[in-house]
Amino acid sequence: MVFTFILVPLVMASLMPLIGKISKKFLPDILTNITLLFLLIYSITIGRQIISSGTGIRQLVWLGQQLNITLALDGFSLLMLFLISLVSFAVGLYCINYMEHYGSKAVFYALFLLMIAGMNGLVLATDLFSIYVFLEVAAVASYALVAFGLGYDELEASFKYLMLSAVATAFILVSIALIFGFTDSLRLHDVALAFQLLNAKYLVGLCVTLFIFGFGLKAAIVPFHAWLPDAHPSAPAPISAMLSGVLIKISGIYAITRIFLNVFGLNPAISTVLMYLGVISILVGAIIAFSQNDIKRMLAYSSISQIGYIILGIGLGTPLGILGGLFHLFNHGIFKSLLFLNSGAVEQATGTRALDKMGGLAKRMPITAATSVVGSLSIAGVPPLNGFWSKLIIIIALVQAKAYGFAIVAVLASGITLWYYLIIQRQAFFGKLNETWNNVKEAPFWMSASMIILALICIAIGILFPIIIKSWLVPATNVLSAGVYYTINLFRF
Amino acid sequence: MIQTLLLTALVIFSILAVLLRDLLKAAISLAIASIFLAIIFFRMNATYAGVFEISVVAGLITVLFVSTIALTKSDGDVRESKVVSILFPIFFVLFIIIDIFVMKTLLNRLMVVRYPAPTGNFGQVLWGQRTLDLVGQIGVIFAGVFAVIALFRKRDKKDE
Amino acid sequence: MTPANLLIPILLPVGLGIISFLIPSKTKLIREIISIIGAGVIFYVAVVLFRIKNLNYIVPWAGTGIDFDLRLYHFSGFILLGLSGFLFLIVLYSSIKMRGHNRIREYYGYVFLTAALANGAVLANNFVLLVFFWEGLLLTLYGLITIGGKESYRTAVKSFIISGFCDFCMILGIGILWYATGTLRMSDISVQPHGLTAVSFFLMMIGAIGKAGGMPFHTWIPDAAIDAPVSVMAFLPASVEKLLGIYLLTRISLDFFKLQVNSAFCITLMIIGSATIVLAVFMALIQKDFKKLLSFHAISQVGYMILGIGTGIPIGIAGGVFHMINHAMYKCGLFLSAGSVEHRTGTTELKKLGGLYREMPVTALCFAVCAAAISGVWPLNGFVSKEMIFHGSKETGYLIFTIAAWVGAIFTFASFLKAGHSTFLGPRTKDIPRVKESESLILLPMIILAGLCILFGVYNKLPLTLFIQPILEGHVPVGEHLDFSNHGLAVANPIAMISILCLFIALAIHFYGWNRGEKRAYLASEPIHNLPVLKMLYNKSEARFFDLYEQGVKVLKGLSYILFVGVDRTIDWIYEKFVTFIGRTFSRALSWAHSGNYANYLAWCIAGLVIIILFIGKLLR
Amino acid sequence: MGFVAALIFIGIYCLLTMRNLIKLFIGVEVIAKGVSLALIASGFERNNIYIAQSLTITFIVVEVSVVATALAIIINIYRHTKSLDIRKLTRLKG
Repeated sequence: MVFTFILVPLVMASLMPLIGKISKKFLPDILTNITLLFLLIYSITIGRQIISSGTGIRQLVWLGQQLNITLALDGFSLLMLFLISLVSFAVGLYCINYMEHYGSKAVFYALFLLMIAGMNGLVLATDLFSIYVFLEVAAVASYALVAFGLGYDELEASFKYLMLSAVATAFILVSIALIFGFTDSLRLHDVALAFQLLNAKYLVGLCVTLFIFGFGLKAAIVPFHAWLPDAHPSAPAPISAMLSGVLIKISGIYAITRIFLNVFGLNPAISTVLMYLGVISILVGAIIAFSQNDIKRMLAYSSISQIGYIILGIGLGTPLGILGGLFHLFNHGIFKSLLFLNSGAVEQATGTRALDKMGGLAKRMPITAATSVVGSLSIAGVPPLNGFWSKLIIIIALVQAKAYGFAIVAVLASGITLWYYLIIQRQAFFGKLNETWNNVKEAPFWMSASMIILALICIAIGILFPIIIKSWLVPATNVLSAGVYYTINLFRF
Repeated sequence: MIQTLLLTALVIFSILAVLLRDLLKAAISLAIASIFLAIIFFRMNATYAGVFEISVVAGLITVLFVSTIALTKSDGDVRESKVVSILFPIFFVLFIIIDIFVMKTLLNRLMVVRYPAPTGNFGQVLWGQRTLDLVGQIGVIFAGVFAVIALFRKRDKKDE
Repeated sequence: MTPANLLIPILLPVGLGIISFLIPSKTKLIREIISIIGAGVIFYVAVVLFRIKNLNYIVPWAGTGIDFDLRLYHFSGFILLGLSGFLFLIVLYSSIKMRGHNRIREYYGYVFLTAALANGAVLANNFVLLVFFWEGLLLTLYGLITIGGKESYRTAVKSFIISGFCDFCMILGIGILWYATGTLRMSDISVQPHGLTAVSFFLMMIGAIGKAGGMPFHTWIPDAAIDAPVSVMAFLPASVEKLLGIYLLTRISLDFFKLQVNSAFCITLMIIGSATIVLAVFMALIQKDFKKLLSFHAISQVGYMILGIGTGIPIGIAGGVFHMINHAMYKCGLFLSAGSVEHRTGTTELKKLGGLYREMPVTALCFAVCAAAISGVWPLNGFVSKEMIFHGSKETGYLIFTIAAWVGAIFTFASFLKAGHSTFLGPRTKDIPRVKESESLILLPMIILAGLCILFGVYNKLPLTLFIQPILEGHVPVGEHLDFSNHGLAVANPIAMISILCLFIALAIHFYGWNRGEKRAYLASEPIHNLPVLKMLYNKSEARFFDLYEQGVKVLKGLSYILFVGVDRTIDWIYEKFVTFIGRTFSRALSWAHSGNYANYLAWCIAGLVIIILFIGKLLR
Repeated sequence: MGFVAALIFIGIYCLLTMRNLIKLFIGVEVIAKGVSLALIASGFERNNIYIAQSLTITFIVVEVSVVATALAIIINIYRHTKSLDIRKLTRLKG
């Protein structure tokens, strides 16, 4: 039953404070991780069913009565669910050690699970307003999680994040109200059908712009990105990993993609705007990342740059471009969380995030160093790791569509990416050991375990990418490239 | 006509809420604006939304604001620049003109799809058609509560 | 047997490599037992596969013609058999020789990985897959050489760069071929080389010859002979790389490109072959170190194979391929016997050795058989395959190549007379204490190899009909008989007579030199060393004057100085002043813009919104 | 719709120019009023007021959560800096 994806984390989250009264750390750790593992396994098993039997639109039955909860699980949302559960599982393991000294673990886990529930709900929703509501669930949880350390930086970042998001969601709602006013319904199917009948290109243009502002701010597309380099570095490392790895993709890119491609239909104007936004994000992110000294801030800017790749691929709109974009989205979710977890391990061990104070940590923290090399090479697109293939697909798609200018920028920026990741590696992990860190220790067991898992996934996807593409990405791409007709034909209920 | 007047009042009190120096007065202006909004809702047959607007927004949120203002006790120490208040009317009028112009051209070009009006009462609609939103509401409430708990907890160690 | 079983020869060694890598280095016996049993199983699988002959295993991989495509047919089955046989022997040998080495875990890991990659390269039926395995071998070669010790890193780098260059050429050639034919499936490609494909042929030829160790890509082998463990030498340059290189060369000149007899391509190959024979054998002659001498022969013998294949005539090609397997056997045997001597005496310098035949009779005997085989003494396998190559090269009409091959034969025998004489015969030197014969596990592979040398010589019909002739099926004109065994051991023809005459000349040269050198066998080559022109050439060669890599390094150093002053400084200046400056400025400007001011950020968002609205409005119009 | 736009404009103007954190948040509230007005107005126009009402109520609930969170953050900031000036919140930059 698809509703499990929302219900289980929601119920667990509501129980968490009570559990926290019984046992401060042990039970919350165990229960949260069991929940996350359950979600991961469930998403894989249900995935097989979906792939074999096609899209599943589920209407909920409760106590023998039909409830009016309609959830849609198709290739695209399945991919997202899988990504959410995979990353959150790894992050959950990491939290066991990392969140020790923050206190109130139970509340932390409750917020963490609520964020997952919100994202799962967003992915499964079939109604514009439901998308908004679950977006807010995830967002409110994330504001609190960013500020969880209660330090000055955390609060400042969280406040700016909240204030910018509040404006963004207001614009989303205005757009929803407009659509409601003109089509008299908010279900994706009705809206798509109505827009086909109306053929109102100016209305679409207006709504698209408002959505780009709203969801684009969530996805941190330049120029709506300014909160990200504050919020992501300030948050506790596992939350940075969740935000950069998953949240910006679900609440930003998933929503944009679903609405633009499957509801409005991608016309050349939207496509052009998205592609330009993508390229600007790639460049701005890469250039600023280059001159950062704070390791997490560098990672945050690099997220902006990589988001640009995804938007560029999806905005292109050809099946290959969408495939590349989604594949990059998936890969980025994994290696960026890995890198943030690495940075967290380093920060916990050394107490600093400044690159110029580190040096030679590979000798003291071999696991962290090795996994971060894997992550860096992946994100920089070095074959045969996963990042290489997804960037390659995007670039091939650009060349095929004769968008040579975009392709050149994409290649150049990936060069810059490689460059600054080499800087991270050289300054933090290799080179001469800074004597301050002579008695630094390797990260604790669960942290190392979760980093190793993610690094192995990076390598495995790199080698087995044809299988991943075939089993997970092609169904998702089919959903998106079918465009409006997919929603009109299949979301009928 | 009365509708327009009410709307104008709403806008005026909103402007007051923004421009008034005294935070307490500003908060109260906001509450009054809420009440006007609620009246507008009533007149549009949106009774339940109106009740919510009065009880929650004009009531609960105002209480929250006032208690925050009381907790921080710092109304005086942030000087807002006066230029802002002086420039506001100019920008506002400019905006209104653009607004009217854009709305006219935009709305005239758009067509509307009409579906038959839904039957049943409000409760049926809320429970029958927006059930998922209710689940979402529960989630949001939990998130808000936990967020407040998390932000007002006592730090164990590592306090800056 | 299902096609998926083709994965066994690739995956099983990988598994074995990982297992033996994971076993702690202190553990005795377990690693050796697992390795020997594992290698035995691999050999068994290879035998079974060889008997099946035709299998094809395809899994779609990366799309657009890049499939995971393995193909077993007669030729690849034969090479697979050879590879796994040598793997088994080497593992057997290493179980004693490498025991207690401090990097034993890595050693076994690399050996099995090499086997897996080599098997993969042979079975691959898709160029991308081939390149994947081929490049992997580069890494394991590097790793295996470094096991030799601290000094070996330099050699390892050298081998890496030279092989890397050759591989790069090959990839380029494959790329061109792909462009020209539009397919990456190896079994689908068959073109007449002209224009672009001719370039592709040459590039791929460089790749194959480089792997086999032909001139001028040979220079790392003698260096490695000194630095790397002897079993590595016996495994890689002596057997595995020869098998792979010549396999690819045969595939190139038989399958991918249809070579005409005496076309420019054939002549090129023959020139390279005969030059390699003569030059390398001259270098071999004057070596005073057992292992180094052997390594130069490893190069020289490649020349025969290239010459044989370059003739383009069935008997020549068959001779080349037959020579490949023969060479792998006796050269492996020779390296192993050198290793056996080193194992007991601790040195391989000819000057220090002498009179060992009493103490190490089996080693001496095996050495004698293998040395006779490499020199082409009747009735051993070397004689048979060399005769075939002589016949083939004579049939092309260019007698000069045949003469070069004969010259090579003379000095091969002369140098082995010198090596054998000074190691096993002659007076016992005082430099080394009394020694015993090596352990039976060291002797066993050598005995097997020597026995095979005799078997393949005396009963040459067996390998020729079983292994060699089917390879050429479909490449000879219809109606022509495909039986080379009647050439076999026949001596009653002018070519065989001349070959045997060559051996006598070699004997004469050796004894002349031995007498001149005051009955010291290791000086037997000095008269030739001291010939007027040759001496100068030798001196230069000893000083690595002809080593392209070393010369290249020198040239590069000079060039880099010029570039440093002329270009690098200039570009550096431009880079410093412009690129970095612009980059920094942009980066700083953008950083500055992120001032942390909330209103600022919101203003960007609103501005972005307005711009997008205008932009979309314009686009929609 | 014109009034909705006006309310949103007022809110954004406040966010752009004001300095007090609480004042900024009042700006957000004004925007929120505009949004709920927009929702109800759309429903009224389309004669579909029930759905519009339920949307608005959900929106109000969401708003309360956001307000609570935001005010908690503001109070925490005040504890750190003893000030509510947005201009002092510029430690994170670059």
